[in-house]
Amino acid sequence: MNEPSDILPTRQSMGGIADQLTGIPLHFPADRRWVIAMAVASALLLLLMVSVVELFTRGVGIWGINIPVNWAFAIHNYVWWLGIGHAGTLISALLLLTGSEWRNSLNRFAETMTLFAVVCAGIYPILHLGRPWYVYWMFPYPATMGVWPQFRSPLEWDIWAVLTYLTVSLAFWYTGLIPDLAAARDRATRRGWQIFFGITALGWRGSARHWQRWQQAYRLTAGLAVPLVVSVHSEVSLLFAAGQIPGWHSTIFPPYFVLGAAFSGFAVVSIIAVSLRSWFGLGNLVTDDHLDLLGKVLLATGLMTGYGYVFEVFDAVYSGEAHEIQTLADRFAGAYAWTYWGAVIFNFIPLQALWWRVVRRSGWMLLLISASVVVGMWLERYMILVTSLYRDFLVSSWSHFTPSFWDWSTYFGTIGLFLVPFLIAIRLVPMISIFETKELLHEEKEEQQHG
Amino acid sequence: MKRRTDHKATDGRRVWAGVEELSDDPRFQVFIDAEYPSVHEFSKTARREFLKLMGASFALAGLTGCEKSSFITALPYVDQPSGETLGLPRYYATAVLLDGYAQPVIATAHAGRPTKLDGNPGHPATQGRSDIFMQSAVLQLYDPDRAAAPSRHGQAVSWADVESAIGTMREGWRADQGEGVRLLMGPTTSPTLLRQLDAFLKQFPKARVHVHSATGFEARRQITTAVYGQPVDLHYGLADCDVVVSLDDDFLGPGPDQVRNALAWSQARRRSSDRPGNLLFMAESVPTATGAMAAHRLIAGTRRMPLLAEALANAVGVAGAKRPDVTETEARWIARVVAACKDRSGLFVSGLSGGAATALWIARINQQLGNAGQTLKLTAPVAGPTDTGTLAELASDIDAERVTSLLVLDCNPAYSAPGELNVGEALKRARSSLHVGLHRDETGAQCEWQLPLAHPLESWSDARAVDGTATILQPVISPFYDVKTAHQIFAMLLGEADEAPDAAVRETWRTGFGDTFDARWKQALHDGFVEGAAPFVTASLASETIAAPDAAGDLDIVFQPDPTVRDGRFANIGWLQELPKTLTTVTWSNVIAVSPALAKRLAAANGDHVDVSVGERRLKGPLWILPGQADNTVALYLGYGRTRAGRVGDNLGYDAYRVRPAADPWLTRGSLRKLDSSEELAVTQLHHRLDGFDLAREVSPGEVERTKPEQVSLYAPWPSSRNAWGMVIDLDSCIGCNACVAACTAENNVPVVGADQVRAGREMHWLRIARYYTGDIAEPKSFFEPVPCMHCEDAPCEMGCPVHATTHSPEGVNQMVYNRCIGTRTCSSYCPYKVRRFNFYDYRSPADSPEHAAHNPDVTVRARGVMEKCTYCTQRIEAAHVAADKENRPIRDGEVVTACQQACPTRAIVFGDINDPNSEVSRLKRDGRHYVLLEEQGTRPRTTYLARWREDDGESRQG
Amino acid sequence: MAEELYGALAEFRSPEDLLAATRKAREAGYRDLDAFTPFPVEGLDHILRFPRPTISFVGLGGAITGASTALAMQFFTNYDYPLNVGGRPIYPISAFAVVTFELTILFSALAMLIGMLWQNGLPRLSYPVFDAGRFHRASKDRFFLCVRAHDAKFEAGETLAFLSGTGALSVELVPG
Amino acid sequence: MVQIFSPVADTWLRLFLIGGLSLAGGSIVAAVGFAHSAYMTETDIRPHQPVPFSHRHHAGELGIDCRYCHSNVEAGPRAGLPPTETCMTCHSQIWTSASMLEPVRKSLADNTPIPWTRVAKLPDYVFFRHDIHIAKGVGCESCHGRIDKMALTYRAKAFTMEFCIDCHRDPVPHLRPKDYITDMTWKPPADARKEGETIAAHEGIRVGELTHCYVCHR
Repeated sequence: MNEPSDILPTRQSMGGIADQLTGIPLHFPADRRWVIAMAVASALLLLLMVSVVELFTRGVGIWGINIPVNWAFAIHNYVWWLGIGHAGTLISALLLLTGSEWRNSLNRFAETMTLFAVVCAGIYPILHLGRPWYVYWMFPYPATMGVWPQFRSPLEWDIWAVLTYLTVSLAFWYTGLIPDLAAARDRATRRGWQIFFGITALGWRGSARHWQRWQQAYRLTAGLAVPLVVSVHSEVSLLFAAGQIPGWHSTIFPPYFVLGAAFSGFAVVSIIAVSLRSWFGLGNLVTDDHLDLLGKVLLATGLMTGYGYVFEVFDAVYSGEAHEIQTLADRFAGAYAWTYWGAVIFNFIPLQALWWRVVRRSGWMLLLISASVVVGMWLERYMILVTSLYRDFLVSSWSHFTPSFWDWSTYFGTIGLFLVPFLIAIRLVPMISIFETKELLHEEKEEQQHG
Repeated sequence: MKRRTDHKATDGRRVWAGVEELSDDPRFQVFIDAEYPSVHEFSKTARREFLKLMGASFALAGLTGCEKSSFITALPYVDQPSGETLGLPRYYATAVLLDGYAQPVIATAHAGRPTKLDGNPGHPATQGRSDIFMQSAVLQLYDPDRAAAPSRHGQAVSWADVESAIGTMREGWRADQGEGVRLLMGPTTSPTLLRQLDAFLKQFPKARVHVHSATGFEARRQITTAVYGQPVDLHYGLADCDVVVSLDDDFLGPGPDQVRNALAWSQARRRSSDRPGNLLFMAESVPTATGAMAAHRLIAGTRRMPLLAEALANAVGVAGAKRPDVTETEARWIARVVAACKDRSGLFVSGLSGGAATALWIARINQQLGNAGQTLKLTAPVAGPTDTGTLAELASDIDAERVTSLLVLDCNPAYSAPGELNVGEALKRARSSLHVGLHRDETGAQCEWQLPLAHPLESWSDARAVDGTATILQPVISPFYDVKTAHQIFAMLLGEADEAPDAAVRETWRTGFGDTFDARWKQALHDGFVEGAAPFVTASLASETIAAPDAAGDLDIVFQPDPTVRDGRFANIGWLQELPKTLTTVTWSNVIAVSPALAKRLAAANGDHVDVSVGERRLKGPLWILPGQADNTVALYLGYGRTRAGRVGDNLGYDAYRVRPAADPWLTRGSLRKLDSSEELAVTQLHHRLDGFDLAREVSPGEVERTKPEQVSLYAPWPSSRNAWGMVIDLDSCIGCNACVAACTAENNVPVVGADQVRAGREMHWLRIARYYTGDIAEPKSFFEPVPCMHCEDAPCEMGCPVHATTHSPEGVNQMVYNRCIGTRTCSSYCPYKVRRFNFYDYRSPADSPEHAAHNPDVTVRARGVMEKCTYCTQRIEAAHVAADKENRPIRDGEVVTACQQACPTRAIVFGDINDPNSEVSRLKRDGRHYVLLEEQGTRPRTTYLARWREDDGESRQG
Repeated sequence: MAEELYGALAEFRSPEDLLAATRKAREAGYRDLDAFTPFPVEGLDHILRFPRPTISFVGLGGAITGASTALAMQFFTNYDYPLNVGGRPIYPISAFAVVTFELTILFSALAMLIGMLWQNGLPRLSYPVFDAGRFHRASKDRFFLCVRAHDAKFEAGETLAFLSGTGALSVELVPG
Repeated sequence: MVQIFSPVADTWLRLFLIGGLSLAGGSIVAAVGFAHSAYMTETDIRPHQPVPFSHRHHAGELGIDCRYCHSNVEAGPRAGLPPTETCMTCHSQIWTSASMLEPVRKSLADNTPIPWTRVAKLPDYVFFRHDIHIAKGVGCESCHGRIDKMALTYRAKAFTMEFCIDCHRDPVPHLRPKDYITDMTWKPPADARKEGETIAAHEGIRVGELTHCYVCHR
């Protein structure tokens, strides 16, 4: 049957969107680029595996850590990855609740990004253990020892928070995906795809009753996800703030971490949005307006993060505590001042270009600025970890930290761990929410008709 | 201390008795074989093979962590020795040796293997205190690089071969009365050895004895001979002095006298609770522990010492002393000294580098002040032999081919002789040479024969402590190498029949003990010493003034024994290598120390290589900037650059002997040039400047507070047990000697991790001595602050652990459970004191290492990936609990003694029950100098400190 | 054949057409109605008189379960083996808050997802409407109204005719 | 037409889901159960011994006191296996030529220990002391079970931390009068707690302080 295109007031049709988006997994359009990307990502993943084998064979001594800097790359990258992950949930959940429908073009891959970023983050607390094979001791189970986990520990909170976050993110992602999987199932022609999408769609048939319950569940989960995001990264900040180490022991830490997390996360979302848009020709769905909005959000969260920097200085000076001031001075001018100033420069200097609309609407500019923010936030986490630990209270325990080869290899390896499943996911599931885009399109057309 | 005597009192078992009934018993060997297979195999199987496998002193092997099945074989005795209580240690009183002097010890032996040495509390000279060398001797015993069998030209031979070769030699010697026989030995205090030496010289009257010591035996003899007309030993009565003035004499520094001096000095120091009990003046060119403790430290080049001595003599009114030209600073210092000495007992002492000129002025001052015989006593030299030749003479004799047989007894001239003598080459030219020593070292390798010497802990011998009190050394373990004692070898030289290993010693003492020999012998073995110090003598001073050497010159080179490996003899002991050197915290290497100003002129930083040349001879080593060093002085430390010390001690640092002149072994001139290369030294503390923090506190006599507010907490207090353990460390007494660290290492199976790991910041010492300085870097004030776990009542670390691996005991001990630890390291991140240590790698040695015999079986050997830290020696606490609980009584004050406390030569560390208001630790917690480290953090530590006295001028204190 | 029928299916081009048709069907007395749409159509549930879904109560139940599980777990473990941890109280409510909060959310979210699927009878891979010839467009761009065969007023031919009359693009009978 | 699956597929899917969930849950339960099992705690093994020594015969039928052979039990941390000499005090008189006892005679003749297999072994990180338990009224039987009924010795109680800690938490009902320490047949009286409290008070047992970590680990 011919498409009744005359009755659609806008350029594109619902059917066109469905075909376009389900077509990405079903008839993958960018094979060569994907293979190259996958090869690079797999190489990185292999590097991670080698690093982990080395790590488990010899011990965490292969890293550059010591006493006092006994947390460095592992925790630093954990925080960094988890922070990146937060944007996905924030975009989906917060914007869904506030009815910001522009999110519809971004939420799916943002959520997918979240999942794999959280996985990357999640392996670090296990890797960094001296005896990772006993990680299950962190869970309460009736052991023959009769000993339980210690629930006053921020690390114990952390394992619950991250697992909850991973599970709820997965649930939320999947709930939103079900109708799209059904759409893909109905477009699929090959038996294999039909069975894959058929099972994963759980037999979704778009029944009005189902939609009604689904909507309630989806919105309520979103409502839960927002405080969850805030709580998770607040909790992560408590890993540091609960200790007494100067530079950590501050009440600004929870909001500072949450905003920093959102900031770095939105930067990664921007990177992915720009990349996927050019890769799969999704300019019709991820429009310049979307980039514009992303730029604004980035700018806003960036400025809020900047406030955290300012407040940290205020906090230290206001406290008048000699060790706090010493740590602050050390951040400004000590051995690791490059991390502090690097963080300030990468995070906030290019960011200022986003005050201009033309920059926000340029994919390339946004990509570069976002990359700068990602680097800047990485340096910030480095700064928070290392500058606080390497010189704490007692002068006699002051030391230094230099990352080793294995520090770097593990870190770059996790980028592979992120990219490989992400690249696979691109081929398996629709990367932009089909039904929500259609819904939006329909509403826009309504408005055009009536307005 | 009390712990020991209680054992004796309560179980009525034989303690401190000889092991001969065990060691000679084949069944004991069966037991050893079964319990400690490695020790057994070690002596019988190819040694080299498995030595290759193991990682040296790093290699303190572990208990197997996780067995697959718990059904393992158990081997009981065939016939259990009486008095053995399975699982409980036995204690033996004996001694180990330092520079020939006895260091009296109580050896703890678990199932026949010594694991820990502590000072002998009954001994008059050391009163149970120890130093790093005493603590580490037990590791030397298990050194896998020790010579295990006699060898000739490096080929293993049997003792029968040795015996027949010596027999042949003896025939030659008999023919010419020993013409051409030379004996080279280190100083010894052993009555038996000296007796045997006399007998030898009687048999072969033309044989000659030469003495070689790199640590000043000859210099001391020369100086006292010049000053007093005869060789004497000086004994300082520090306990009775109000003022001590030292010219370059590091009397609190490492050496045989350290424990005795430190004990007496600190005792005087604590005479009063509201002001320092004595006042210490120090003039020195290179910073030392004594200088760090001085109230008034004068930086003066070593060559100025005679001048200063004369100026002091002039100032106190010694006849004949002119008023030399001194600088304004020096004059001020002298004026302070004189003011302080007014109406008070002041003792003046001088070191070796000042030479006889200084010593004579100092002796005259002491005479003038009436110290002689009071706070300064003389004895005939405790160490012998007397009437000996020097090493230089021996070298020239060899050159002149006057030496046919050379016997080197327990010294290492090929390494530690001044380089210009070229002793190594000379040794090769001797027709037949015989080296007797623990190792086949540099000298042993050059000699025809190498005869392995038994370690003091496996020997029957005797020796005297610095005060002359003799100790009969008894073996604590039967030798597990094919070794003999010096006495057995001497018996061979004397042509005596091979007798029991204790025969020679018994014979010596049979004369001394007379009729009551059996009883007194038993008593001596039990007590660990024979009552009776060396008698005091008097001597008149030389009347002629000794000319001081020329004071002019640009760059002085000063030689000092290394603070931890001394003359190099201890180079293969991992524990000592890893001890941070007293002022620099450098490990695993020596440094070339210069003043900040000199370093600035050279544009050199720590670790930069410099070239030191003395005459034609030169060496290359890493530079270290030592705040407070005299500008024109370069300090070289002996003991490194060894090539045949063993796997631990080889090829570390530079060899200072290479440039050491034979004529002036302590002070010479030279030049310094910066090289382009540098190295990263393994340092445990990177920053020493206190930067305005009040971490190591000072308090003026007027400032002491009597009452302190209780540390508050927001949390409701947890109920305490009957005992609440706490510790107080007196910064005013701590001389930074590291004895506590060494004792802790030995007691708690602390692993040695090696230079690379130290460089990475991963040293494992549970207790570190923080070194701080304040003030001008050129003229700093130094502090030592031991920092063990604080055992905080509101411990941040415990809160961080997700698996309950570190918790609090009702007695207030911050507990660390290794087997529960998963290694999140949160505890260390949260610890404000950074006292926790982490096993980043598996620091345990392979299971087949013989050194695991040195392990304390009451302490877990930690595996990879777990955190560890000071436990307040919980194994000792729990042992005391069991002992007390079995008797249904509370633990007595002083019944639990931590290893660090037990070792401390100044009694700066006090541990005990703070619930008992009468305990010593409670008393000190009420002291006016008491303070809490980082009190504002609210952690409520159980380990607290007594501030150091801030000392004003003598005048102002009097006013 | 008739008794094995699932219902009659009518295809519409837009949500508005579907809403109009549904309204007509209600007015015509059909009660057992369902619609299949590519996205949730606003107002449809109102016209179809669906009761308010109870997912929120399921979520609340999950939340309460989660919170009490977390609290019970933390209280019990500290009761079972009370240890002095850094001088802190044995039952530090503030320290328990984090895990309690996380489990509240975890249980609630999972309960809602499972509850939603359960109430919707999912997963249900094989379902009669999938047999309809044009049903694949229900997930693309067409809006379907279904009159179930169980409806009292259902009569195959008549119902099909009625649905055609509401402006459906196509109508068909779906076998049961 | 998008009917991909037949109705049977739903049955399979449900079975699969239920199966998967039960498998996951079941394996956790099984793992915990396995850790407590006799296999893991090694209470089901009578290890092979060089001499088939029967505690039932010696301790039960002959009534030899535990301390006759395990003589170190009151003095030190370890109870100690008897030296060969102890065996031979009797067996030089009786059963002098029994082939079963050949290893014992050989041990004495060759002066080599008898390689017994340890039955009651704690991990290395547990610092257990026999003497204090004996001194405070814990009977042999409390941990080692009815040794007097064992022909071949086995581990009667699972030596898990739970086992130790249960008694350390509340030692009172497990205490017995001094005279009955080695008595295998001693049964706690009806008012075990009251009796125990008397003993605990008399022995000064630090009830409530026995569960902190350094009591056993260090």
